[in-house]
Amino acid sequence: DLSDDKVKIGVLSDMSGVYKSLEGPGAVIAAKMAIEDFGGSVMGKPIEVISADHQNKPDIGASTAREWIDAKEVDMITALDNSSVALSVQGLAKDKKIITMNTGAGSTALTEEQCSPYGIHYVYDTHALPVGTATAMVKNGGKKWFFITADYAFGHSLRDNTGAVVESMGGEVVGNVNAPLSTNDFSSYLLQAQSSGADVIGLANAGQDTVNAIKQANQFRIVQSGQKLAGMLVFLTDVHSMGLDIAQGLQFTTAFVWNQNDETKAWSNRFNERHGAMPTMVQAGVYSAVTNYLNAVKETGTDDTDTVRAKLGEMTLNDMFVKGGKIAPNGSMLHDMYLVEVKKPSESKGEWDLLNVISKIPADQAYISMADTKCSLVN
Amino acid sequence: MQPDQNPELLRIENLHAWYGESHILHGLNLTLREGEVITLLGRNGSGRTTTLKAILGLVSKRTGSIKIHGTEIINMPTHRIAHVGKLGYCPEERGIFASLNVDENLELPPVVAKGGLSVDEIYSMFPNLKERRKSQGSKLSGGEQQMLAIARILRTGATLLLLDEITEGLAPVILKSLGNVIRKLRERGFTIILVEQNFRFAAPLADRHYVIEHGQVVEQIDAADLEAKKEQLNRHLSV
Amino acid sequence: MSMQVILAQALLGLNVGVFYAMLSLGLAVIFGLLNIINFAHGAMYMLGAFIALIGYSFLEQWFGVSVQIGFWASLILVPLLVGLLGVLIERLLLRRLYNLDHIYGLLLTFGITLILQGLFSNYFNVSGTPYPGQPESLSGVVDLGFMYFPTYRLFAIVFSLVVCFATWFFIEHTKLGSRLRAGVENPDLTQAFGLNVPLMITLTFAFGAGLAGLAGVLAAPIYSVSPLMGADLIIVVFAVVVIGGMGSIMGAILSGLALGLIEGLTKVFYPPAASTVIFFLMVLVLLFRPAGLFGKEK
Amino acid sequence: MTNRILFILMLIAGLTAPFFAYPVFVMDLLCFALFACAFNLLLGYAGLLSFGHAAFFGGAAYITGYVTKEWGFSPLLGILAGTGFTMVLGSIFGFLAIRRQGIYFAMVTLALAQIIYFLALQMPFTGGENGLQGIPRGELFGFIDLNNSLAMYYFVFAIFLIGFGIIYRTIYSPFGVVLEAIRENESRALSLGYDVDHFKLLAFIISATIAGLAGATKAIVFQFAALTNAHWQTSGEVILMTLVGGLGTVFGPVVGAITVGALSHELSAFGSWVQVILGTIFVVCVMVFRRGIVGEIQRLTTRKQD
Amino acid sequence: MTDHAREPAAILKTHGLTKDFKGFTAIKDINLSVQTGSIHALIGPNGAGKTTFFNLLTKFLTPTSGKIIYDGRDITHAKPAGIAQHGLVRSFQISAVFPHLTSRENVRIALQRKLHVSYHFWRPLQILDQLNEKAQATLEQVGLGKFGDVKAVELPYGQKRALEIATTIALEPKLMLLDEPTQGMSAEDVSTVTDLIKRVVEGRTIVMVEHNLNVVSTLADQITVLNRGEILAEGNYDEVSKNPEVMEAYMGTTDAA
Ligand SMILES: Nc1ncnc2c1ncn2[C@@H]1O[C@H](COP(=O)(O)OP(=O)(O)OP(=O)(O)O)[C@@H](O)[C@H]1O
Ligand SMILES: Nc1ncnc2c1ncn2[C@@H]1O[C@H](COP(=O)(O)OP(=O)(O)OP(=O)(O)O)[C@@H](O)[C@H]1O
Ligand SMILES: [Mg+2]
Ligand SMILES: [Mg+2]
Repeated sequence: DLSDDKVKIGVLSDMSGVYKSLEGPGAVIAAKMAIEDFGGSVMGKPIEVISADHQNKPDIGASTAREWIDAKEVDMITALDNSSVALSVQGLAKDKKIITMNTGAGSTALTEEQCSPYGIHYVYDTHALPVGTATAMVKNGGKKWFFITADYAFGHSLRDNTGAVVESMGGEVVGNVNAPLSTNDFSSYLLQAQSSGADVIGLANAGQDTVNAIKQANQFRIVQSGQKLAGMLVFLTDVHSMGLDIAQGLQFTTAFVWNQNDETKAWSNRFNERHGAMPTMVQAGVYSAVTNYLNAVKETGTDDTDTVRAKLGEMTLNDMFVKGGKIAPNGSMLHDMYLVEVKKPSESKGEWDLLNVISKIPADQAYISMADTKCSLVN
Repeated sequence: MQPDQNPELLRIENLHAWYGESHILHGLNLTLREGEVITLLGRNGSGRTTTLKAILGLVSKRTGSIKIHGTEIINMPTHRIAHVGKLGYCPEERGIFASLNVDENLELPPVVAKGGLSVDEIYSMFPNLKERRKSQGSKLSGGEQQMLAIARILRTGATLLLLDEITEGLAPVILKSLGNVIRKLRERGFTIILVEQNFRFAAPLADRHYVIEHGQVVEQIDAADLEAKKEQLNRHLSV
Repeated sequence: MSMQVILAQALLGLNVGVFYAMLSLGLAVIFGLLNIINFAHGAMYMLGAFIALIGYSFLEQWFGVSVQIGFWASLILVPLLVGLLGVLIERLLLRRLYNLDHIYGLLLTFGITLILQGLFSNYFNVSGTPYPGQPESLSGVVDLGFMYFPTYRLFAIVFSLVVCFATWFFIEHTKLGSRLRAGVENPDLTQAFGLNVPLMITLTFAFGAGLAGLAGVLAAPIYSVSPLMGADLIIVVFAVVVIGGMGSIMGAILSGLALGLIEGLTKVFYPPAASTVIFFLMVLVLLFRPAGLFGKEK
Repeated sequence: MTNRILFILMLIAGLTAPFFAYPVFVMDLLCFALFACAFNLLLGYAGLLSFGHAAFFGGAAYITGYVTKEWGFSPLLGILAGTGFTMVLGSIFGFLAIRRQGIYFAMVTLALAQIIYFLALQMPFTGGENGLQGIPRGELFGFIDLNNSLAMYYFVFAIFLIGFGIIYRTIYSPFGVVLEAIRENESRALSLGYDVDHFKLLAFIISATIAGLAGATKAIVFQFAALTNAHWQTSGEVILMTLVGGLGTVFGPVVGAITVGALSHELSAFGSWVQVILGTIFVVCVMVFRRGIVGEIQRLTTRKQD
Repeated sequence: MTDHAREPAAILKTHGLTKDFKGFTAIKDINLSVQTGSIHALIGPNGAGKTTFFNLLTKFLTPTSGKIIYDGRDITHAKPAGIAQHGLVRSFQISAVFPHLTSRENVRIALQRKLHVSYHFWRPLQILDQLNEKAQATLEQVGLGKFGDVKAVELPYGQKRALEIATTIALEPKLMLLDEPTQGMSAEDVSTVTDLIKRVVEGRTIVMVEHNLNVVSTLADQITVLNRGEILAEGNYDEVSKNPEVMEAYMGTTDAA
C-alpha cells in the first residue's frame, strides 16, 4: 500500500545556474516522461512530480528537501546535480528514511565515506570519469598534469580521483589551482597552468565552468602552444554550446550517447521535441531512475522505503539508458561507461551529431569494487 | 539720480507663499524702481526671508503676481529667474559651499548680464578673501563667509540684489566698510532689497522701509519720513 | 616564479583593473557629485552587457525584427540606452529622496538591482551566455613575447583608460565639477544663481549609468553575459571607491587599476584570497586614512 | 499600551503557529525576525547602517554547528557558544567601524563581513561551499528530544522571546534614551559629556550578539551552517525585512521578517520573479511607505487619536 | 602683565596656545586666563581666530602647541566628552537641542549623566522619573516651566536658545562656553537671552564669543580682544573700548565710540 495514497517524486535541481542546461528543467521533463511511459499511475494511485531549484546551495537544497519530506509527502528525490547539495540532501534523507536517486552529482563520497542505505548514485561518479579519460591521455604521453578545480566537494573529489589514476599510470601532478564555482574568467588560472610546464591541463569542473575554461584557453592559444586540455566531466550540452570548432578532438567519459542505437535515438528525439535539446547523460539518467523506482514500487506493492530499496538492490536494470545495471549495497549503480571523442566539424551530420564512441569502459573497471569501498554499509 | 522717476523694476502684488502646509505670506504688495534701495524690516519669523525666497521660487507654493521689468515670473522655474530678472541673491546664513574653495565659490554663479565686477576688482574690495583664495568654504571664519557671499553676486552682473541679513556676525569695522560697499553699489545704479535686523546699519542706506508682519506689509516709510515715524516703527519692531 | 609569469598575470590584472576603474569611476561620479550610493551600478553594467547581447543575438527571435546590432554600434547605443534608464530612475524615483538620509538612496537602488537581476534571471541562465558579437578585427591575438594576449582584451584596456582619463579631465578641469558639487550641496541656492540643477543632476546620474553600461558592453565579449555579473562586482567596486576616497575621481581610477593588479597577483601567490584581498586593503586604508587614499578629510 | 496589545498578539500567534503552519518554516521566520530586530536596534535606534550583519548571523551558525557536532556540546551550550563568539566578533567589528560615520560605516562593516565570508569559505572546519552539515539537534537539558519538531519549535520560540525581550528592554532603558539623543544631535550629546563612541559600540555589540543568537538557533533548526547565511545578500535581506516592517518600531522587524519570509516562500515556485517582486516591494517601501507596515499603522492610529 | 598675580583665582588658563592650519596660523601663542566667577568675552574682527580658539578650548580642535589648564588640570589632550564630565560645557552657535524630544526630555538627558545608569541597557526607563522634579525646576529657571511637554522643534527660536541653556546648566557646569549666543536674534530675543545669562551665571564662569557690543558691555566683566590670532588688548569694557588699537582694528574708527 502507498503512503498518502500517491507516489510523489521530487526533482531537485539547478534550475538557474551553471548546471541548468545539463540537468535542470530537462530533468523535470525526463521525470514526467518516465511517469507517462509508466502509465501515470501505480496500483491505481496517481504519481506526481514536484520540482525546485536548489541554486547550488546545499542549505537551500536541504531545507527544500526537508519540507518536501515533512510537509509534502515526497517519496523519492532525484536529480541533485551538485555534490554539496547531494551530500546534504542524502544525509537528511538518511535520517528521514527517504530514497534519493542522485543522477547529477559526481562525488564518490556519496557512496564511500558518507554512503547511505537509502542513497543511490545513478549515472556516473568521479571514480568512473578519469578511468577512461585520464588513462587514455596518459597513455598518449600526457604525463604531467595541472588541475583547475571547481572549489567544492565535486571538484575536489574529481581532482583527487583523477590524480590517483594519473599517478598509478606513472604520471605526475605538477600543480593545482582551485577556482570558485561559476567563475567567468579563467584566464589567470589558465596562464598559471600554462607556465607550470604541464602536458595536460585537467579541468576538474563541470558545465558552464568547463565551457568557459575551454573557450578562454582557445583565446589565449593554449592548445596551440602545445598543451592538451582534459575535460574531466563534459556533457553533450557543453560540446554543443562550445561548438565543434573549439571542442573538436576533446576526449571524455560519459554514461550515455543519445545516438548510440535506435532505442536511445527514439527516446532522445521525443525528449528533444519537448525540451528543445538532446538529453545529457544525467537527464536520460533521471528517466531511467524514475522508471526503475516505479518498477520497484509496483513489484513490491508498497512505497515503504526499506522494501523498495531492497527490491532495487535485487533488480537488474535494463532500459534505454542502462543495460545490465546493478545497484550495489553502497548505493552505486554499476554500469558500463564510454570514452568518447568530439567530432571534427567535417564529420558532423547534424546539430547534435557531436560524438564518436572510442571505447567502452566496463562497469567493474569504472566503479569502485565492493572489495575496496570505504562504505560502512558494506564492510 | 532720482530713483522715483526711474522705470519700475519689480512689482509684487497679492503674493501668497507656503512652506508645505504652512501659509507664510498673506497677500504681500511691494514695488521697486530701478536704482532704489529698500529694506524689509520685521521681527523674527515675520516673513522677510520668505519674501525673498518667494521671489526666487524657493518656496513650495506661491500665488499672486511678481513682475520684473514687466515680465511675470510667478510660474517660472527658479533657475531662469536669475537670468530674466538680472538678479543676485545673498541668502541668510551665507550659503557658502563648503566643498568649494573661495575661488570656486566666487566663480560659481553664472554671469547673468554684462557689467559685473571682475575677480580682481572683487579681491581688491575684500582683501581678506584674497589671502584665503584656496581655502575651502567650510574653513572660513563666519565673517569671511559673509564677505564671500556678497562678493560672489557682484561678479554676475546682476543689477537687482536681494541681500538677507548680510551684517550678521560682522565686526563693527567690517560693517563700516560693508556700508561703504552698499553705498558704492547704490551710486552705480544697483537696485537693492535689504533684509536687516540691524536697523542702524540699514537706515542711512535705504530710500524706503517696508515693515512686514505676519506675511503682509503693514507699514511703508520713506527715508525722509523716518524721523517722524520713529515711534510707529519701534512699536512694530519690539514688543 | 619567473618574471614572465608575473608580467603576464599583471597584464591580466590590469585587464580586470580597467573594469574596476570604469565602474568605480561611474560610481564615484554619482557618489561624489550627487551623494547617492548607487547600488544599482552593477545592475547597469549587467544591463549594458545584456542590451549588447540582445541587440546582437535575440532581436529577431524575440521581436521578429531582422536587424543585428554589432559591437561598434552597441558601444555607442548601449551607454545611451542605459543612460536613458538612468534618467528615468533619477527623474521618477531618486529625485524624491534627496532630502532624506543617504541610506534611502542606497536602499532604493538595492531594490532596483533586485528587480533588474530577477528580470534577466528569468530569461537567461545565471551562469552566463556568451556574446558572439566580438568584431572580427579584434579577434586575433597579439604576441607580446612572453605570452599571447587576445587583441580584444588589449583593446578593452586601452579604450577604458582613454574613457577614464577623459572623464577625469572633463570633471576636474572644467567648471562643471564645481557647479555639480555646489548643486548637490545646496540645490536651492545654486538654482537661485541661475543654474539648472535638476537637469545637471539628471545628466550626471545618466552619465554615471552610461559609463556602467559602456563597461558592460566592453565586458561582454570577454566574460559571458550573466544576470549576476554585476552583483558580485559591485561590492568590490564599492571597496575600490572607498579605498580611492569617496568622491575622488582620480582616486577611483587609480585605485581601480591598482586593485585589479593586486588582485591579479594574489591569484598567483595565494589564489583563495583573491576575492578578499581588496576588503583587507579597504579595512587597512580606512583605519589609517579614513577618507581614502585620495579623498579629502572633511 | 499598544505595545502591550501587540505583544500579547505576538505571543498568541507564536504559541499556536505550529498547529497551522509547517513548524520548521515558522522557526525559520522566527530566526529571521530576531535577526531583523537586532539589526533594527542598530539602524532604527542608533542610526547606524551596518551592511555586514550577515557575518554575525552566519558566523554564529558555524561556531554553534561546530561545537555541537564535533565537541558534542548540548544545543543550548552550542547556541551560547555561537552567541558568545559573535559578542566578541561584534566588539572587534564595532571597535573598527564605530569611528566612521554614515556610509563609511556601512562600507567598513561590509568589508569586515566579506572577510568573515572569506574565512567561512576557506577555513577547514566550515566545509567551504559544502557547508557544515549534519549538525545534531540533540537534547535540551538532557531529556527533551529536539528532533521532535514541536519541542524544537517551542525551544526556538522561547529563544526568540528572550532575544526580543533584551532588545525591547534596551530600547526603553536609560541607555536607549541616550542612543536616541545621539541620533538626534550627536555633537550636542558629546558636549553634554556622553562618550558617543562608547554608546554606539555597546549598541553595536548588543545588536551583533542578538544577531548571532538568531544565527546560532537557525543552525540547530536546520542542522546546517552555510555560506548563504554569511553572504552580503543576507545583510541586504535583513535590511529589507526591517524596512518593510518599519524601521525604528519595536514590532516592525518581526512583521517585516514574516512578510518577506512568507512572500519568498510562497512565491518560490515563480523562480526569479521572487526577486523582482521583492525588489519592487523594496522600491515601493522606500518611495511611499518609508515608515513600513507597523510604522504606517502607528501613524494612522495616532492620527485618529488626535 | 598681571597674569601671575591673578593666578590663584583663574579657572581656565592657556599657555602659548597655537593652532596652525596647513601653513596658516590662526591662533598664535595665546596666554589667557579666565577668572573664576566672571563673564569673560572674546571679541575681535572677523577671522581673528575667536571660533578657532573656542574650538581649542572645547577640544573640537587639537592645538598645534601650547597647554590648556582647566581647574588645575591639564586638559590639552582630553577628549570632548571628558571635559564635559568635569564641568566644562559648550553651547553652539546654531541652536543645539534634541529636536524630537520634549523640553523635559532634553533636560533629562543632561541630568541623567549624574545617575551613572546611562550604560544600563537592562534597566527600565522608569528609573529616570526621579529626575522629573529637577528637570522642571531647571526649565522654570529659564522660563520654560510651561513647555515641558512641547517638542523642541516646535519651540520658537528664542525659547530653543533658552532650552539649550537649560540643558547646559542642568549639567551644573563650572565653566560655560558660549559661541555668539545672540546671533541672528531680534532685539527682544537678545534681551531675553542676556537676562538669562545674567541669571544663570551665579556660581559659574562664562566665556563667550560675541559681536554685539551691547551685549558685551552689559554682560562682560573682562574682555579679550583678538586680532589676527593674537591678543590685542585685555581689560573691562571701558578700558578696551578706549584702546586706540582696538578702535582701529575692531570698531573701525579712531574716535572714541
Ligand atoms: N522651510 C520652512 N518650512 C516651514 N516653515 C518655515 C520655513 N522657513 C521659515 N518658516 C517659517 O516661516 C515664517 C517666516 O520665516 P522667515 O524666515 O521668512 O522669517 P524672517 O522674517 O526672515 O525672520 P528671521 O529673522 O527668523 O530670519 C516663520 O514662522 C518660520 O518659522
Ligand atoms: N579648518 C581650517 N582650516 C584652515 N583655515 C581655517 C580653518 N578654520 C579657520 N581657519 C582660518 O582661521 C582664521 C580664524 O578663523 P575663526 O573662525 O577662528 O575666526 P573668527 O574670529 O571666529 O571670525 P568670525 O567672527 O568671522 O567668525 C580665518 O582666517 C579662517 O579662514
Ligand atoms: Mg530671515
Ligand atoms: Mg567665528
